[in-house]
Amino acid sequence: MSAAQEGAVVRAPSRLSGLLATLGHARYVIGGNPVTGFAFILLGILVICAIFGPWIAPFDPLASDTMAKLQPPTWRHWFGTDALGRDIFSRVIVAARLDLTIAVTSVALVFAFGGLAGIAAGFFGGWTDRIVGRIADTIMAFPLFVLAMGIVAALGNTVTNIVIATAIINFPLYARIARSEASVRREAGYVMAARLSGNSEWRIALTTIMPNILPIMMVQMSLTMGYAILNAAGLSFIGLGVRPPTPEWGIMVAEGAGSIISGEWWIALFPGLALMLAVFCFNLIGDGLRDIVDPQRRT
Amino acid sequence: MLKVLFGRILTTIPALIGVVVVSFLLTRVLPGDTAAYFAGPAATPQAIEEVKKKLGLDRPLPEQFRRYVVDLSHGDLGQSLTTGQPVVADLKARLPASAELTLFGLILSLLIAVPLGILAAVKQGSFIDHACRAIATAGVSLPVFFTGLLLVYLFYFIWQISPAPLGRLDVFASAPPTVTGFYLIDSLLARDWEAFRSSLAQLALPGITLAIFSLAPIARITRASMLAVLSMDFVRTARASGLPARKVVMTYAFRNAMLPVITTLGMVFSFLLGANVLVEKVFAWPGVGSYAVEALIASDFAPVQGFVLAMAILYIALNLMIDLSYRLIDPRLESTT
Amino acid sequence: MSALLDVSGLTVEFATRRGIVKAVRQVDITVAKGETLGIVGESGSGKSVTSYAVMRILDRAGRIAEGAISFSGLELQDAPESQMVDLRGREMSMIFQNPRAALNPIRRVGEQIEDVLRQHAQAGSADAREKAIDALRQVRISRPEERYRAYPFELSGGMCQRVVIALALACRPKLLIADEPTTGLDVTTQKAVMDLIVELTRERGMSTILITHDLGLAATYCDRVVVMEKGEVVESAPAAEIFSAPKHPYTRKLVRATPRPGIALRDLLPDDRPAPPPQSAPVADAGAPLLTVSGLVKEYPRENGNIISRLLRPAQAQEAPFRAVDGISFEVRRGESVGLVGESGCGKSTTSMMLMRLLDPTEGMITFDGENIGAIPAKEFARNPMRSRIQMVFQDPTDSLNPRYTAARAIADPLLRFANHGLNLRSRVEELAQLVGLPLELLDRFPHQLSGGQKARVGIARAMALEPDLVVLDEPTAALDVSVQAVVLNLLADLKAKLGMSYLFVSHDLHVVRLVCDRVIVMRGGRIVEQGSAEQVLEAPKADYTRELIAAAPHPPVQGG
Amino acid sequence: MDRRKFLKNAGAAAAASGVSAPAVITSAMAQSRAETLLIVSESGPNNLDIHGVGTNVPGYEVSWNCYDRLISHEMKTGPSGQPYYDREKFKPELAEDMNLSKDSVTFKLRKNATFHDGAPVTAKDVKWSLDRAVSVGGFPTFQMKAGSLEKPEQFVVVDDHTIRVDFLRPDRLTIPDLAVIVPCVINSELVKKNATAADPWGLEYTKQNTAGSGAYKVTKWTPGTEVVLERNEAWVSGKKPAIPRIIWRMVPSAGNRRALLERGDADISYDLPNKDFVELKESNKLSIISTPYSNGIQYLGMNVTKAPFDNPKVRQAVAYAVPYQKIMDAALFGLSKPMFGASPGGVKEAVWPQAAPYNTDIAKAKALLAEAGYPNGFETTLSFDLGFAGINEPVCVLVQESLALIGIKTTINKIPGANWRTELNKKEMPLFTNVFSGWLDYPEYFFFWCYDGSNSVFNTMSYKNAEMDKLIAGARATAAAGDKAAYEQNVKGFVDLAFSDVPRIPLFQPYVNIAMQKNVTGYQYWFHRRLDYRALVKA
Repeated sequence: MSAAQEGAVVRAPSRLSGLLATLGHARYVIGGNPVTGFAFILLGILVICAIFGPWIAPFDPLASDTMAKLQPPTWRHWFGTDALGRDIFSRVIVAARLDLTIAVTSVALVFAFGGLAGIAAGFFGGWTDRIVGRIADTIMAFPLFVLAMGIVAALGNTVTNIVIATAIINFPLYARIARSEASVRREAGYVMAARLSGNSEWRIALTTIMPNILPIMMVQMSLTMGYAILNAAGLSFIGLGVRPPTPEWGIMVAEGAGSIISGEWWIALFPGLALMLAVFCFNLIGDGLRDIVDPQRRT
Repeated sequence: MLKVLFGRILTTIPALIGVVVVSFLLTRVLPGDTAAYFAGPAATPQAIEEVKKKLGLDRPLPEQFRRYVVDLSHGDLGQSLTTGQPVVADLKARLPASAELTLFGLILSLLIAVPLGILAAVKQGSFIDHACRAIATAGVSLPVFFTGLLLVYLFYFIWQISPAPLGRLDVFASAPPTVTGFYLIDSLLARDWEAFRSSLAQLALPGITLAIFSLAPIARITRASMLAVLSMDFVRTARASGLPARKVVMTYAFRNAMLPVITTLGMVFSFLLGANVLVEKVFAWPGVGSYAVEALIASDFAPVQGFVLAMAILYIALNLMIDLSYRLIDPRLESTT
Repeated sequence: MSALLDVSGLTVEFATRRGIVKAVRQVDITVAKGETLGIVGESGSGKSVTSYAVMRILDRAGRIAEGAISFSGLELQDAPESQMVDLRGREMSMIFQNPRAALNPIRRVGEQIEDVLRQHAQAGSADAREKAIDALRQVRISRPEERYRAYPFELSGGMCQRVVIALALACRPKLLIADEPTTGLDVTTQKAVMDLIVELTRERGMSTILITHDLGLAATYCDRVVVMEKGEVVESAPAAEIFSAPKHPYTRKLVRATPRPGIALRDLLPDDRPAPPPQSAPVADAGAPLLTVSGLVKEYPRENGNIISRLLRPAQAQEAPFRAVDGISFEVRRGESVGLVGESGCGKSTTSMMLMRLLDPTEGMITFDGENIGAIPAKEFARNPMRSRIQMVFQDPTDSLNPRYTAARAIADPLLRFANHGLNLRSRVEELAQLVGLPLELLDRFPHQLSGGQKARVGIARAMALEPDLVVLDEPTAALDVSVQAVVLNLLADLKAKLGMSYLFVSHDLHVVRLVCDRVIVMRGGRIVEQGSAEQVLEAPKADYTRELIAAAPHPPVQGG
Repeated sequence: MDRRKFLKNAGAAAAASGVSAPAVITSAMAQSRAETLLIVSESGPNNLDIHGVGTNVPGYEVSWNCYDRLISHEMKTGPSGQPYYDREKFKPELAEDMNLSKDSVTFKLRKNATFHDGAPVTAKDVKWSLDRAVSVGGFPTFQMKAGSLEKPEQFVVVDDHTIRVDFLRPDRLTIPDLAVIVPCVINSELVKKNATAADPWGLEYTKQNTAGSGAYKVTKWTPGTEVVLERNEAWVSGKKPAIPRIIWRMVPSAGNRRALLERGDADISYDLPNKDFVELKESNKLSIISTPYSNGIQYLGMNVTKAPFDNPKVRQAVAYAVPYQKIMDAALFGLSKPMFGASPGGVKEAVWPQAAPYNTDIAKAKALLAEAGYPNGFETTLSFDLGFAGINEPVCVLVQESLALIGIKTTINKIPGANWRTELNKKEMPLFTNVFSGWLDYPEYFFFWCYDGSNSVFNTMSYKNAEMDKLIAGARATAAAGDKAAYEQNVKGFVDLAFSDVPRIPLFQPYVNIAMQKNVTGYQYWFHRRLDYRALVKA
C-alpha cells in the first residue's frame, strides 16, 4: 500500500493521542517504579556522555603524562590516572560513545536478522521454522562467550567483528522470542482478518505480526544491550577486545584488574562502575519496558 | 520414557552435525599458523613446512575434515599442542573441575535467587521487590572477571579468610581417589575431611563469583513466573478454599512456576559455561574453559574442537535432563509421549 | 428465615493508573439461610468484585473502603486474615468459571480435595483419601477412586467443574458462591452442572449466591435475583417477578434483551427505541444456491511428533487421522441466513474456516457461485478476486482487531487491497461506520479505547467493506453482553436486508439462532445430524441430539409481548 | 582484641564450621612446605622434552633441570652482584674431562653417572642423544646447526665412556652450543624401548616422561596446571641440590601471582608485570633480582622494502620521535636498560647490546620527515604481540602518541601470540615492536640473525645491505680465527651501520626479573633465562 493511501485513512491526531496514551502509561509505570525512573535518568546521562563526551572530558583521553601516572583520585583527576598518566575520568566519559555504539549496533543487527528469522519461522512454520531452529540450536550448543571468542579470534579483533560476534551469539535468543511470539499470533483473529482482507502472507508477517511483536522485542533489546557491553569487556579481558589506546570500559577494567592487588584500585574501579551502571541501566529499562508492555499489568 | 529419551537424542543430531562443521571451520579460519607457532622461535620456512606436514595441515580442507570426522568416530579428538596431551585425556581430566565449579555456582545461585524471586513476586511492588531487582541486576552488571578479582583481593589478600586462588585444592593437600571427579563428592566418599574442607574452601570464591553472575536471570524468571502463576485461577481457588498463604505459594504456585525456571536453567548453564572461561582464568582453575581459551589463543585446533563438542554434548545432555525433569513435574507432558 | 450473609453499604476501591476506582458502591445484599440468590449484571457491573469482597480475596490493588459484611454473626470486613483462612472453604466457599483453570494443573484432583479437607481438620492423614473420594462420589463422578488420581487435563470441562464443586463442598460450608459456574461449558453440560449445584445445596440446606450474566439462568435457578449495574444494585426481587414485572429500566432492558423462545429479533431492543424502518434491497435471483458444499472432509494427523519419531514407528502403529469434519454437504442460497449449530468440538469452526478458505479441506468440494474454490489453496486465495466476496465476522471482537491499527485503519484494510485506487478511502470508511452505527469520532481510536460493542461494529464494518456475497458469522456475539448482543444481532439483520447478502451463522446458542436464521444445520462429531428450516428443526426436531440440545437451554419465563 | 588475633580466631571458627582456614596448616603439611619450593608462573610446559615438536619455553626449564649436558658454564658475578653464567668458562657436567683439538673435541664421561632408572650413562647414550638432536628436525636441529653441529657422523663413540665430536668447520660457537639446553643426554635404551616405527626417536615417550640423568625428575605433570619435580638422590654431575621437591603451579592471573607472593604462599616467580616488581622491591618484603637479557633487545622494527620505511630519513625521523624516557618510566617502571642517548660520533666499544645515538627530538624528527618528502606525515599500523601486552601495549601507545606529533598517524594492531610468528614470517608488517635475544651471547650471532641479507625469520625488517653482510661475515671469520682486533673492527662497523641506517630502532634491553621470598637464595642467571633449581636454597 502506498503511504499516502494509508495516510488518508489515519488522521494525525490519532497518532498523537496514541502516543500520549502510551506516554501517560509510561509515566504511571515509572511513577509506580522509581527504579525505572532512575534508570532512565542514567540512560540520559550515558547518552549525553556518548554524544558530547569529547567536549565534556576535562583532559584528552589519549594524552599520556608519565609525570602524573598512577595518581589516586584528586581534585584535578577525579578518577585518578592510569599507568600512562591518562586521566581516567576523561577516558570513562569518552568511552561511553564506543560502548554504546557496540551495544546499539550489535543489538540492531541481531534484531534485524534474528527477529526477522524468528518471525518467519514462527509465522510460516514448516521448513523455514526447521532451518531457523537448527541454526539457533547449533549456535546455542556452544557456550556463547566461547563462540564469541572464536569468532573474534577468527575474524580479527576489530570493533566490527566484536559487534558481529555479539550479534551472532544473541541470534538464538531473538529468533526464539520472535518465533514464539509470532506463532502465538499466527492464529490470532486479527491475522485471519488480515488474510480475509487479501493481504499476502509476507505482508501480514511484516505489517501485522512485526509491529505487534516489537514491544516485546524492545524489552529483550534493552537487556541484550547490557549483555553486549559485558561481552565486549570479557573479550577485552582475554585480549580480544578493541585496539588500544581507544578508551573502552571493558579494556580499561581488564588493564586495571591486575593493579587491584597492588592497591591501584581506581584504575579498574571507575570504568568498572561505569560499565556496571550502563549494564544496570539497560537491565532496569528492560524491566521497566516489560512492565509497560506487559498486558497483565496494563489494567 | 526411554522412547522419549531416544527421540530427543535423535532430534539433536542435526545440531550436533552443525556443531562439528562449525567448530571445524571456525578453527580452520583462525588466522594463526599452528605450524609456525610450534616450529619454534628460530624456525626457517622449511622447518615450518616440515611441522605442517607432520600435523597434516598441508592437505586440502575437505581432506582435513574427512580425517577429522574419521578420527572423531574412533573417539579420537586429536592432540593438544599446548599441553601435548590427547584432547580426550585433557578433557577427561578437566571436565569434572569445570562441571563441579559450574554446578556449585548454579546451586548456590539457585539457593539465593529462587527464594529472592518468590519473595519479590509475593511482595510485588514492595521495597523487597525493588531491592531484589536491584541486587540481582547489579550482580549481572559486573564483568565476571572483575567480580572474581575483587573477591580475591578482599577475601584472600585483605581479610585473609579465603585460601590462595590456586586451583581446586590447597597446594599441599592431595586429591581424593577419583570416583566422580568432583572433589567435594569424592572426598566425602573417601571420608577425607581435610580434602573436603580444602576443596570447599577453594570452590567458595569462584563459586560465589559465578553465583553472583547468574543470580539475575534466575531471580527474574522466578519472579515473573511466580507473578504469572499467582494471578491464575487455581491460585484463587486455593485461596478461596482457605488454604493458608504459605501452602498456596509453595505447593500450588511455586511448583507450577518451576517449569519456566527449569527451562531457563538450561540457558543459565550455557551462560555460566561461558563465564567459566573468565573465572577459571582468574582462579587458576584447571577446567575446560581456560583450556579452550589458551588453545584458541594458540590456534590449537584440536582442543577447541574437542571442547566445543564436549560442551555441545553436555548442553544436549543437560537439556535432556531438563526435559525429563519437566515431565516429572508436569503430568501434562507425560501423556503426550 | 434469618440472614446468613448480610452485606450493607459495601464499597470496594481499586487503585489503578487512572487513580482510585470504585468498582462497587454502597451495595446491600442479604442472603437467607437455604436461599439461592442470583446476582445478575453485565461485565463491569461489580458482581464478581462483590463476591470477592465477601470472601476477602480481592487483588492486592483492591480494598474494602466502606461497609459491613456480616456472616453468621461475624464481621468479616476487618476480620484478621487468619480467621478468614479458617472460614474460607469451611464456612463459605466459591466456585469459578473456567473450571479447568480453577484447578492446579499439576496436582492430582484428589490431592487438591485432600488439601482442603486437611486444612480444615475435616480429615486426618488416615482417612483423607477416603473422604476425598467420597466428596467426588457426591458430585456424581463415576469411578471416583480412579478419578482421584487424575490430573485436571485428563478430565472434561464438565467433569472439572464437578471436581471444583466437590472441592467447594468438601467441608460442608454454609454458603456457596458460584461465579459464572457454567460459562464456557456446552449447554448440555451447563444444565447438568447447574442441576447438580441446586440439588446438593438444597439437600444440605446451604445458601447459594449465583453470579451470572445470564438473566435466564438466574431466573431458572434462583429464589431471588439482584440486578447490578455499574457497581450498584438497581433492583432486587423474587426470581419470578424479575421477568414478569421488572421495575428498574435497566432490568427491563436486560429482560428484553435476553433471547428466549417466542419472540422476534426486534423484541430484543428496548421498547423505547423506535424500530428502524424496514428496508430491503432486492436480491438478484434470490433463492439460487450461492455456496454448495459437498462431501467436505478435514483430517488432522494424530501424531504431531517429528519426522524421525514417525519414521521409527512401524507403519501399522500409526493411528488413523482424526476427522474433525466428516463428509458434510449443505448449501447456502442467495439472500439466505443459515445457522450452523453444535457444541464445542463438533466441527463447526473447522467447517467455517474451510469455507472462508483459510484452511484447505482434505476432501470434498466447496462451490461458490459456480466455481470450486475449494481447489484453490488457502495460501493463494488471498490474491484471488473471489476473496473479496466471502468475508467473516469473528467471535472475539478484541482478538480480531490489530491492536496497532485505529478503527479507521482496520476498516480500510480490505479496501486497501481490493478497492480501486480512485476511491476516497476516508469517505468510504466513514460511510461504512455510519452503516454499522459507529460514531465517526471513534474512527481514530485504537481497539483498547473502544467498548466491546464498538469493537464488534468495527469488525462488522470491515467485513462489509467489500460488499461481499457471503458473510460467515462465527459466534459474533458470544463475547458480548446481552444488551449489546441484542443491538448487534439487529444490526446484522438490518445489514443483510439492506445489502442482500447471505449469512452463515455459526453459534451454540439455539435462542439466538432461532431469531436470526432461516435454516439451521445441527452438527455433532464432524457430521450433520439434522438440517432444515429453523422452525422445523427447533420446534419439531427429528434427531434426539437436537431435542437434547433444546431441552438443555435455559428457559426463562416468557414475558408477554 | 587486635586484628591479627581476631583473624586467627576467625580462621579457627571458620575451620570449625567447615569453611576455609588457610592459617591452619597441619604439621605434616608444614614439614612438606619447608622442603618444597612453590613456583608460580603464567603458563607451563607442553612437553617435557626440548627435542619434541613445538616444545614451549617453559618446557626448556624442565629439560634444563632434568637432563644433563656434557658441559655447562661456570658462574661469575653479574651486573648487580647475582651469580651470572660465564660465557667464556665451561665446567664439566656429565663429562669429567674435555679435550679440545683443532678438528674435534673429546669428552670423557663420569663413570658413576646413572639415569633416573639406574642405568649407567654411556657414550652410546650421548651419541644417540646428539644424533637425535641433529636429526629430529625443527628447533633442536636448527639450534645445533648454529654451532655447526649438523650430521650424526660428527659424533663418534670412542669407548663406553669417551665420545668425540668432529668439527665440520672452525666455528667458535661449537663449544658454547654444546652447553645450551638442546644437546641433553637421554636414556637411549629406555626411550628406544618406547619408540615406534612411526616415532623412531621416541618423542611421544619423552614428551610425557623425563628420561635423563639430571638433578630432578618429573613425578607428576598435569598439563596447564602443575608440574611436580623430585630431587634425583643419585645425581653425581654436580653438588646435590638443596631442595627435595619443586611444585610449579600455573596461575594465569598476574594479580593473583603477586598476591600469592606477597602473602608468602608462593616462593618464587619470574612472571610478574614490571610495576609489581618495582613495588615489591620497594616494600622490601621479597628479594627481587633484575638482570638484563643477555644479547637481547626490544626494538621498533620497520619494513624497509616498502614505502615509506624504505627511506632511511623516515626511519631516522621515527628514531628521533620515539619517547624513550617516557617508555622507560611508564611502560617499564625503570626495569630495563636504556638503549638510547649514546653520545654521537661513532661506536666506541665492540659490544652488543649498546645504546644507540638517538634521543627524543621532535623538531629534528619533523625536519627529517620533511626532508624525506613527508612533511605532513603518513598513516601506518603499529603491531605488537598480544602475548606480551603488559609491556608492548603501553610502549605502542606511547610511540603512537609521539609519532602523531610528527604527523605519522598509526593504528595499533594487537596480534594474538599464536599469530605473531606467522605475521613475522610474512614480513609484511610495516611497523612493529618485538624482542630478540640470542642464547649465544656474541654480537655477530645476533647480527647474523637480525640484520644479515640471508634474511632469516628474525630479520623482521627484510633488511639487506651488502656492506652489513660483509661486516658480519668478517666478524664471524675473524672470531673463528681468533683475530681480536679485526673482529672488533668488524663489530664496531656493523653496529655503527645498524645505528645510522636504523632498520630497527633499539628501545631498551629488557630485564629478567625474579621475585623470591627472603628465605630463598641461590638464584643464578642463565642465558636461557629460566630457573636452575639445582642452585636454589630455601632456609
